[in-house]
Amino acid sequence: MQLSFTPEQDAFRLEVRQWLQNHVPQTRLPSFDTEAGFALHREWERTLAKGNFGMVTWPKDYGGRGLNLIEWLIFEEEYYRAGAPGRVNQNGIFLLGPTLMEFGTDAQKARFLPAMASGDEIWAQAWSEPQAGSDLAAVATTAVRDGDHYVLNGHKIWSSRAVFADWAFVLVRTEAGSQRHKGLSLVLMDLKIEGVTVNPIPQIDGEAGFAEIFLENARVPVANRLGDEGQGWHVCMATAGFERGLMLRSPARYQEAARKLSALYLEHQDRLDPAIGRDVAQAWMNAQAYALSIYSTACRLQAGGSIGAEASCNKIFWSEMDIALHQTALAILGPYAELAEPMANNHDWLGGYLFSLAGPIYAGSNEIQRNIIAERVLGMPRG
Amino acid sequence: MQLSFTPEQDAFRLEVRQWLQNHVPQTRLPSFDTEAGFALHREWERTLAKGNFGMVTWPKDYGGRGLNLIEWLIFEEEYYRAGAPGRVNQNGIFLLGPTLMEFGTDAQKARFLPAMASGDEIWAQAWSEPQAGSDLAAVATTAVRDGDHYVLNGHKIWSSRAVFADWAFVLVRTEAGSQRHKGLSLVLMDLKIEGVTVNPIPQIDGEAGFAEIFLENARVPVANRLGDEGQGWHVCMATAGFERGLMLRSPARYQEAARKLSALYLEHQDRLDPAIGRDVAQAWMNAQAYALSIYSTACRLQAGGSIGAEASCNKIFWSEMDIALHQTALAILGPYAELAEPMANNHDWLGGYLFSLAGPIYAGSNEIQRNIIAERVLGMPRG
Amino acid sequence: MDFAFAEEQRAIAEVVSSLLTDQCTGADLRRLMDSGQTHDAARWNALMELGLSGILVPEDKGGLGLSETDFVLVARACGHAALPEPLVEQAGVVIPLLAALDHPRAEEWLQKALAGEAVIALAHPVNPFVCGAENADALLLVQDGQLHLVARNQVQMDTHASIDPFRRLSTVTATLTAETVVAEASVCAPLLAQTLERATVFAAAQCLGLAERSVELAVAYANERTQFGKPIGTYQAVKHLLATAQVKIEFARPVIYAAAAEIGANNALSRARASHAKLAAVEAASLAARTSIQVHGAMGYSWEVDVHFLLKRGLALGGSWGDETFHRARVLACALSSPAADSGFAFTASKDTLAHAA
Amino acid sequence: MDFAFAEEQRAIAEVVSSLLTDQCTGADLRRLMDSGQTHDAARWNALMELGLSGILVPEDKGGLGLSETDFVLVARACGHAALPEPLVEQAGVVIPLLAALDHPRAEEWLQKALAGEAVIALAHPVNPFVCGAENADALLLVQDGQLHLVARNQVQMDTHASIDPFRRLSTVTATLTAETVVAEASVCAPLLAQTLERATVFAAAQCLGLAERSVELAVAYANERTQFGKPIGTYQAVKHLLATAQVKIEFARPVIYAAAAEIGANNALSRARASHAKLAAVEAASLAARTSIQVHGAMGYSWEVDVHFLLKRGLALGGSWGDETFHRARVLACALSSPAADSGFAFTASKDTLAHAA
Repeated sequence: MQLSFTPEQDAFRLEVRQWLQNHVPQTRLPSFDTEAGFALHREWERTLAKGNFGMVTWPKDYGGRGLNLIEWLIFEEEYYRAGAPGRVNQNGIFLLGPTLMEFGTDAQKARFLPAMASGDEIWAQAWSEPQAGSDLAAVATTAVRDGDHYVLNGHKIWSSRAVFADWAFVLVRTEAGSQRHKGLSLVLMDLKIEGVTVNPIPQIDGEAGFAEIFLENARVPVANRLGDEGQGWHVCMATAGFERGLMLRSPARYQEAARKLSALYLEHQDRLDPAIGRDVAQAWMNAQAYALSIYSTACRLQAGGSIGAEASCNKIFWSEMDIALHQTALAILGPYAELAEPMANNHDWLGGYLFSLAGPIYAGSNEIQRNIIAERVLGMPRG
Repeated sequence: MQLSFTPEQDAFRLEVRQWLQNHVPQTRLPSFDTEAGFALHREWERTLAKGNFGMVTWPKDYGGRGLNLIEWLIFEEEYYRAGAPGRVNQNGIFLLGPTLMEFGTDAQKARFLPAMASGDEIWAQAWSEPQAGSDLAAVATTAVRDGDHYVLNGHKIWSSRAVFADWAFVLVRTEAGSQRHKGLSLVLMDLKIEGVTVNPIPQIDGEAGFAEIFLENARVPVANRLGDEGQGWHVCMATAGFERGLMLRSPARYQEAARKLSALYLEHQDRLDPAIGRDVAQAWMNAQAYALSIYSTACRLQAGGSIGAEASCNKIFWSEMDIALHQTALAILGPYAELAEPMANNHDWLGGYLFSLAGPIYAGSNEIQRNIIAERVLGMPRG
Repeated sequence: MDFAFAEEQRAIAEVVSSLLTDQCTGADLRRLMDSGQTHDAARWNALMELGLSGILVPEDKGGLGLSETDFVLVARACGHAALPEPLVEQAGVVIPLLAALDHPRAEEWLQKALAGEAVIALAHPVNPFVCGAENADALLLVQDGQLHLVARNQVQMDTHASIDPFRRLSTVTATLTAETVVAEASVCAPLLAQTLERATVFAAAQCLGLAERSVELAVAYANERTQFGKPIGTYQAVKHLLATAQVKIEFARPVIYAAAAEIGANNALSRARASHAKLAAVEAASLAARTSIQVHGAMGYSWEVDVHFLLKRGLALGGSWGDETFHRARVLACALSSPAADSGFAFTASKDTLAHAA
Repeated sequence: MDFAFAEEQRAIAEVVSSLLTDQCTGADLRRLMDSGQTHDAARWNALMELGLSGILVPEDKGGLGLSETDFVLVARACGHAALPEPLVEQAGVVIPLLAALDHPRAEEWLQKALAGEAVIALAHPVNPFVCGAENADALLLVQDGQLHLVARNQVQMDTHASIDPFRRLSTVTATLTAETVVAEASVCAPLLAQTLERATVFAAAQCLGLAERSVELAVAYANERTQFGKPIGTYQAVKHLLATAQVKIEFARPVIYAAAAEIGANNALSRARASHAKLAAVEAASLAARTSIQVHGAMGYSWEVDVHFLLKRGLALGGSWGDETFHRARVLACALSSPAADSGFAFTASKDTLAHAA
């Protein structure tokens, strides 16, 4: 056990820090769930790509930096410390990129990965349907073969980024009459083609982070199928593994939030119930514990281990920590908490709180995660 | 809505207060789960009976005072305020007494109620079995008719007070081969007869609050059956209604505990994390809320209402409040918390904590109570 | 000792509740939100026609001369509907304050307010912002301890959006003179204190309504929505989440009702009770809304269901009329004030009893 | 950066764990409890024969010269078994302190302790009681900042029972003179501080073992026990209770390991880490034990199952070596110390990096 960074790791940190100091926009960008904000975030993705800081975890062959996990954690720490913009490209970086590398043909990789890396094509996820939420195997959208194309019909919902994105990866039923996990395929679809209608769904914060997508005879080339026909469930689960596992939620965001919470508390301490100090200390501990756990897992993975059901523990922990941390911030703000726009110089605690409320729901609800922990970590019987 | 006491109620409070001032033992009695403590608590029951303060909620016809619910709450407030001993007769007062009055024959009432009221016969409950805990309908103890007697065979467990008690009310299967709720009967059994073996089960606090009872051809007169043959489940559920409802847990004990917690906090405040003040305030609020809720229910019942599934809310609330309150006390005591005997003048917070841990388990586990709330209060479907 | 509401008290709330069930549906709220307005004139007029504006005003001042207990169920009904218009603030908070002022200008505005012809906003010192100042016809402002009453056109305001689409938060400035005074400091202070108690209890009652509605919406959804082949309401995890929220509600409710009934006592216990009511109700509303969002899944995080209105109103009320710090301090002070005395009881026995026993 | 234990580190713990699986079963604990004793001589001798008493003692003083990271898994194993004998206190806390003293009498007792021939108890100022003083052969006492070492027969003690059947708590008095001094104040203070850090981390590690064992017992019971015709472990409510406890455990574990590895840094972050480790581990142990009791039903509330040993040990360790107030204050101080700097990170980058970037 050796809990310090190597000189090379320190040097990399310094490189990241200095590049970010020179490039991070001076003012906070508008939300990427607005049209203007989306364009500005796309620009930021292009800036990152030019500095080769866009897809840092991708292999060098695909235009990434090939960072190992510890280096990625260092990158993330510096990224959040610098207050850099959120990643509108997140679906590409963490979900579709790795999936393409694993399941894509050479032609698909050549066609899609460079534009994904450069920020020229931003990707949406289109899996859920009104009757297929937690129960994803209930997908009903059909893709019927017609020559070199699939003809898609159906109704996708809760599609993140889809309002302004260019492409989507869509889970469809390619085998007519197939049941549950069987007969599904994953296809890559241009969102601008005929037969595709994207309607924003206003979120709790008033922004259009989600969309529903209506597919009416939308024609997608068979060449855009990712993986074998009928293997869609398998490909999705691999992707979900990336999503639910280490990748989606880096610890740096929570450490940065806990640091800001400490600062907020210090600023208002005089007029506050001292009991709130306990919540601030707890937020600091939670962020530290999460970071240590992720560093620990990263070391294990680098040594050849694999991530299993304990990822469900991560999901529960960060989602609950995130809500508690923001509740503490709102308690500190008291009557100022309800302001739709934060007061001068303040972090957007309210927006963060509303965002945190989605945590227990998405990427596998916390109820499902608790079942997974009980059954796969603790070895309890299925119900 | 009129939240103050009548002059008659105030006068009754004064009468209780003065009687208790003159009669409550000066020193704390040893636990009634020890032999010596049991005897002393039985003496206290006799003292109460002499002052006609034993079975205050029983009708006057049965030797009680016929107090209405509000008067009972006043009595309880004074009782806890005076630091009077715990009621070793609790099974009789709240469970078997009311059940006897509802289901007993005149002969049974005449035989059992006076001795119960006087403290001369202390009662135990003998329902659970090793394979019938939360699932009480799985009772396997048999009672086979032989002339004027039932012959009992089986193994009862978690029988409270049974180690030193005189009599038990026992749930048995009187119909051979009957299933689940059917074919059960409730019988009143002398614990000193042949064929009855009572073994204490040490509790977490080291005392023998529970016993297991082995029945080997124990002969109980048919005349001691309570209710009709095969009606045992019905009688039990009525009894459980008393137990789970308003009766078992008077608010006064929590208000007294919260008051003592405030005093403990004041005593140690200087060296404590001020955040503990929040827990003290919460304990005070919980005790108040519980009392207000019980007063509210009592008023509704007196106006002819009935208590329903909301009793499950009470059970969850008091059991969780009790644990939290005692955890706060232990946090205040810090390194002194583990002392088996409390320091001079201190309340036995540790004993109270251990006792509180049984709260979520007995009288219907909190898991079962949550199902009841969801299904019967909120109208959600059965699983 | 009687903890029940009278038939008439329930009837008054039922009238309001019926009106809101008709005229304050989720669709109504969404239409108002889309319009960018915070108030609906038709609904406000309908509410005013119920004649409740003077419910807490003495009869000799033109009111109904009723008490807080008569209004608390109305406030709960307004919370249940997430009503945008300021019925609770006007009838429950500002109008009773106006009625307590002994000044001709106050009397003049009181009559307008009672008639539903004017809305008056109050800049209470406990709140850093005035809610609804934009829509007000006149404002009550405090300066150097004195209470001033000024018409809307005499004030400047800086207005911010709230996360609640039906609230606007203003900081208000005005040139205040001896002419604008309606109460001297010695009169003003106790009136503002009394007003704070009422506002606290009625905010709590609204939060109770919010919490109850959140659970109702979640239960309706859980009983209907199927996943893995059965309604999600059959899963124990979903049941237990909602049961836990329901327990919070059940143990906030009697505290709120007692706080309303005891408000006149104006002592440390009644103030602690009001604070307790608000803390418990805000917590119940927050937990119920979050639970409801969780039970609704992604749907709950969208504007498609009404829960977000409830969440936001609860959040706004949580910080208004004293935040957690403010109210917890009042509770702790009471809990620690005299733990050796009878203060541990829910209700104080009469002084005579205590005197006898001492 | 490497967060893994070395093969040998796991092997050492495995040896202890195997021995305890054999010789420290629930039946063994119950037998010892019934005897009224707190220590079992045969088990203690067997543990001493493993040769771990000097694990943290430098080689030139006769020890193994290993570090806290080499011992933390042993402490966890001792917690897992609820071991009555003071292996953690001796090898992890007192013997390293003795070894750091530069005094012939300390050296003499050190050699006895290393050989398993003596047990030394420490009256650390953070603890109001000395645990295990009755069974000690000598005691380390602090007076006026100086550290004294006295034989058992030179002290008077007043001993209290603990809720943990294997602990006795003593207050100790002795006539201390210049002859009994083994460290002057200037030397003593930093050594006591260092000892506190070790004791804190190893108490946390024991609590981790307690928590893990509590969950194991509950899972085994839930998978076997049937109610309403199926194992209670199939019920979602039971699963979720245990999953919640498991999450607490998973996020205490790396903190404890990091605290052991960083102990040598002896700075505000390492001290906050040790405090965090203890707070998190005590909370995990408490929740896991309570959950396990609840899953066991009435059985869990009896002495029939081993959970009560785990609950009581966790309760005792929670108040030892600094209680919640003590450790939370250290965490909060660190969290608030310099929130604008790099303190938010889990690990501090080297000073050079920071200097460059500044």
